Amino acid sequence: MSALLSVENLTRRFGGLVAVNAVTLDLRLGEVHAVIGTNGAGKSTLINMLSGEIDASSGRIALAGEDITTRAQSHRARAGIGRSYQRTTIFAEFTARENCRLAAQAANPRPWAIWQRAQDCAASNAAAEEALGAAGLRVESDRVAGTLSHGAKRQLEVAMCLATRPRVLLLDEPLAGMGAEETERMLALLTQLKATHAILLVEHDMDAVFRIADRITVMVNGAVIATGDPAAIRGNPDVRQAYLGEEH
Amino acid sequence: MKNISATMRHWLPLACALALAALGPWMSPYLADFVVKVMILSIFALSLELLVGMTGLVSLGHAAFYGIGAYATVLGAGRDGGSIAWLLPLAMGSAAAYALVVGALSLRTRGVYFIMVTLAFAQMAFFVFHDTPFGGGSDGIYMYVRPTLGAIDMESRWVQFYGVLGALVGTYGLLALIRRSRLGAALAGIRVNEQRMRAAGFAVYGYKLAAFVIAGALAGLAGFLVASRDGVVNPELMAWHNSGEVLLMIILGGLGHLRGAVIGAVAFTLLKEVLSTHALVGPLADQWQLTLGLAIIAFVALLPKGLIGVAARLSPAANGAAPKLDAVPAPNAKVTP
Amino acid sequence: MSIQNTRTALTALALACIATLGHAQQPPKLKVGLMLPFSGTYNALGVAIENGFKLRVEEQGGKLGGREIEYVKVDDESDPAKATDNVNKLIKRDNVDVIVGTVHSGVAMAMAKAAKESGTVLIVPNAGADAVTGPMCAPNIFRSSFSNWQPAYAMGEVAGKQEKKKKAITITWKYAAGDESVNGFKEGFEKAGGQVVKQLNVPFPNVEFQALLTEIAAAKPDAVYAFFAGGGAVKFVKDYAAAGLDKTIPLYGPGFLTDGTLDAQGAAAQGMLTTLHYADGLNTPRDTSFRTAYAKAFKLQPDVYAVQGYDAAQMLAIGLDAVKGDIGKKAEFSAAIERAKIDSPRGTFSVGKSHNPVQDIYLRKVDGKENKVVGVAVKGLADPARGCRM
Amino acid sequence: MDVGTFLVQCLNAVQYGLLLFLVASGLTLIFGIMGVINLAHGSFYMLGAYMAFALSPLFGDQFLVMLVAGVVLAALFGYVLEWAFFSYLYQRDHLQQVLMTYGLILVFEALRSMLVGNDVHGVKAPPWLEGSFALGELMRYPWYRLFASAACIVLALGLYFVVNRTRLGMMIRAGASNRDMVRGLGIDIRRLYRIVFAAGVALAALAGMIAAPMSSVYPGMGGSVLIICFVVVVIGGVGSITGALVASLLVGFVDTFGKVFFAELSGMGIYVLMAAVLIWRPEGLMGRKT
Repeated sequence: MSALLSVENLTRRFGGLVAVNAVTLDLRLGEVHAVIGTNGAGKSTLINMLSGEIDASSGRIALAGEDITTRAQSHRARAGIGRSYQRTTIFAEFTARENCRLAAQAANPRPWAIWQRAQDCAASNAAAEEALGAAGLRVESDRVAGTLSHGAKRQLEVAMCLATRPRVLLLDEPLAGMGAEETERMLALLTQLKATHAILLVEHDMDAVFRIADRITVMVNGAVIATGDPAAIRGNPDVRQAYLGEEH
Repeated sequence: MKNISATMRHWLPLACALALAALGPWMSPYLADFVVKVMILSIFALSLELLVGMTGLVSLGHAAFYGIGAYATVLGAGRDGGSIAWLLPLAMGSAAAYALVVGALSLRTRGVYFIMVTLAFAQMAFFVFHDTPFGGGSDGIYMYVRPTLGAIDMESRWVQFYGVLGALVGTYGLLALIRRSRLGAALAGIRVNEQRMRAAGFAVYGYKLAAFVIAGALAGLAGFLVASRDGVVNPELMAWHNSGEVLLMIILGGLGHLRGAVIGAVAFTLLKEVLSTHALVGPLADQWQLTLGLAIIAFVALLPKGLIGVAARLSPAANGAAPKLDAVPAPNAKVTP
Repeated sequence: MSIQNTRTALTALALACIATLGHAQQPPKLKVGLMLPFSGTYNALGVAIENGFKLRVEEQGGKLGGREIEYVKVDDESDPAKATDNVNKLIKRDNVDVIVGTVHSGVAMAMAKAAKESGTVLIVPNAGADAVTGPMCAPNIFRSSFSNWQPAYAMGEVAGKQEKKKKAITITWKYAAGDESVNGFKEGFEKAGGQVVKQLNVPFPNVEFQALLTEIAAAKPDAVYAFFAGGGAVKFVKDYAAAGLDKTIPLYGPGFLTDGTLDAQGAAAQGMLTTLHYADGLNTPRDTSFRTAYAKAFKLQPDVYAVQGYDAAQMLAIGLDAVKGDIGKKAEFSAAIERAKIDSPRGTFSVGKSHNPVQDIYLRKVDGKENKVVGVAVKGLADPARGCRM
Repeated sequence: MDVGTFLVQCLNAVQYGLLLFLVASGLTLIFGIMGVINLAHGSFYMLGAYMAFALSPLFGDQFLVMLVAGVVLAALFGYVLEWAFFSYLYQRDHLQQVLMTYGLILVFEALRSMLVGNDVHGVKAPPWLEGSFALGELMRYPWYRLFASAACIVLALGLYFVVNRTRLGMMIRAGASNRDMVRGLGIDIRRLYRIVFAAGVALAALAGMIAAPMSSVYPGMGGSVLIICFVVVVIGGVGSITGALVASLLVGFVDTFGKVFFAELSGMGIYVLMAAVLIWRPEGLMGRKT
């Protein structure tokens, strides 16, 4: 199967520091591709470059064959790259439904149609309901987002991402701070989503990563030291030394 | 109960406008004049509310667009006057055009930078009109004949009164529409979390620029009205303390509410009147700058949510309603550069 | 209650009735609106004008044209943006009969517009904006001071004819009064055979002059004409001297360059020539008696602003006397002032067709802390009143 | 323009720029470290000028002693003001900071009017700096201006040294680039804030004192300086001392030569410069990219 999102030699320098060094990887439909590494390994910078938040210093990003390296973040989002944030970035003062509807509105903007109520946009509402349903938030959809439990907020974060109907999901530590039960629910959601999405997962919870990932890329100091299926990574001596060895 | 108060909130502004229209003929010339002045300031404040309250952009240079609208009106009218039909679009268009330039540049920055850059660009507009002879220089320039449209002549006190009232209702209505529309929802999202909006696929810069230009055009409308009322304009209209005062109005009324801008314009004008009236505050009136300064500090320190915030605290019923897109606390303007 | 007391009470009541009756026969008080800067930079000027005006009214026994005067004061803050609202307070709220004001030209422009539209009599006791007695001139608008053009034109003539200068540079704050003044100088100077070779501007109220002084030094003109006031005047004159230019290139200006600023300017201003419609050391009986009375009443030395306020009251008195206090008779009121010779401390003057003073402009020389008169620069100078259709 | 005139104009530009730098450096540090936008900063410049007016008769020709005394007074004033007022602003959003410091300007102006009145006052240069020296055949250059330039250069170097070479400077730089980090380092942040604020006030006041004999003192003198300093900070980049220095000099040159070559539009020159910088580097010449 061909890659939906492919990354070649992506590099980012901050002054003299090379945060991401010539990373090459690809994301495929039906696959969860996990990126692991210690703090400061460049994982977040990588996600930020893929989503367009920061520019790449060099290298190339292609979405379904189209070069999007220099495209603006909003353009990439509309082209099908959705992302969630490590720190929850929901709109705390709106309801869960409103959060999703607003995210979905990006695909149906029509800002000049000021005579229409935002809430009356059928396409956005449908996308929002679908995303809420998929994320298991339907019963809580009328609650103000700021009052949701931590786990529900993380689910909402993903739901907002889904509401934009992306093809590629870039998830930055979706399991951070979750309890066991909430983790299970999120992993079930990801398993269900991977059928229709190409997923990049950055996560610190190693048990979860090795359970759910189809492929794993290991980064150290901004560079990729290994890529492969979970079993291969587990057995890779470099990885054991550089990363797992230190932790276990 | 909730429904009644919600309905009331909906129709109260219109009822106020109708009451004002009905009371017009009974007002003394001075009172009518005062009301016109406050209504023009309300339009000006509403236009800034779109930026600060609805989009979270703290502009300290909004008076530039007000002044440009006023100057465009007077310069367009020339010696022989002109028609409202093209002077009004000219005023709003000129203000919007400058807003487009200033917005395009200043929106490249954020937070404290944005505040300083908008202030500096307003000062630049001030200097253009202050230093060059085409706008009459520092003393300003006269409009010898006020704008007309058929039988409607801004020379008439009543046309001024009802014209300005109509413009206020129109501005309020337009902003109310924007608020509930997709544009308004997107602006609210940008105010709360710009990063998330961008990640969702919104062209945030374009939205902010649109808000900036609309706000500029509406400030230009207020400028058109003030020029038509006074018949004379001068660069002081763009002075930076005017930008500061209109910002004060919207926070005094209550940020995040359209009616806050109107309440703030009324309250601020009255506050200044009271503090400088000998009959009310005695010899302190001579030191109105001091008392006004202290009042501003105390007010912002103690009541950051404005008069509406006070009202809300006093009546718990108003708090019962579920927070919606349009019932919002102060914007998260604190952005680390 | 004793009979004694009752009688006293009745007497008091009767007296009170008579008093009221008497009062009712008196014409109502004439409301004079003083719209002047009572705060900010021009505060002192506003106070001087008010003092001068009140001094004249007191000299007349507190009455003008047989009517007692009631004052309504409004602080104009020297802010033209608020001028229309402020003047409307006087016109529409307080229904004043006469407005006196103000110092700032931009504010005066807005006042003239409002006065012209409402027909209220306006006497401008300082602001020199040419437009007030130019395009905005009206039968009910008068000025007791000057137009920006007047002293500047006179200085131009002096520089060209008397001082025989050929090449001059002008420098001013980039604002309306400065432009008008510089244009007046240019007109007078070029008529007298000189030539303005360069016009320099400084953004208002910037006071960083060094770059332009360097330009002046490099251009080596025969004379420099400068228009600044207040802080700018102090600084410019001092900088000019500090740059050593005062030794080689004489500095001229309208009187405002050295009026009220000599304390701060000190030695730098000594010997400078300026022109104005008033001066120290006139030593006419009229001026001396005015100065004595003013100093006695306010414990202050009068200045040109006090004279302008004083003359505003004189002009009002002349008009009111002619109509016996009935200010509603606009045509007669105006005609009386137009005919009058106003006996001012500055010397007698009349008003021209546009209601701007036709007056002698003095040439003055700075001597110590005084602007001593050295002669009359132009006698009976009238403003050209360009644009006035009256 | 001949070479001599050109050089003199350059001297004028540098001197004006350095004076701006003294005011703007305090402003940019307060922005950078405390995150407070302070509209009242121009008032500290005014405070300095009026101090020079009030103190110079007392100190006579002891001008340098007066400067030191003024700096101490201004720093004390800043220290107290931080404690009494500005420390309450840190938790507020920018909008509220703008309005509260705007209110403060009104208060300062009113107090100035009550205490000193609204007249314009000249301030005498000390006797040992009076007079001028010949510069070219016609032009003379005042000694005091040369002194002011030298003083500004010394101060600028001193400030540069303190910020880049001392422990306090290290904390200041760390604070300007990352506020949370300084908290993490266990530095007494409140004391640091108070010191930086007092230093900012002292610098602005010192600029006012040095400028007073050249500019005289007058009401509202703080306002115009404030806006020019905003432009300097925007051009230089918030929190960067080096940026403020470069931007001040740029503004000095643009303003000086703008007056000479484009008299009619000279007021706009620095804003055009700012617009150009915004197009090229919106974060300022020395600002960090966000």
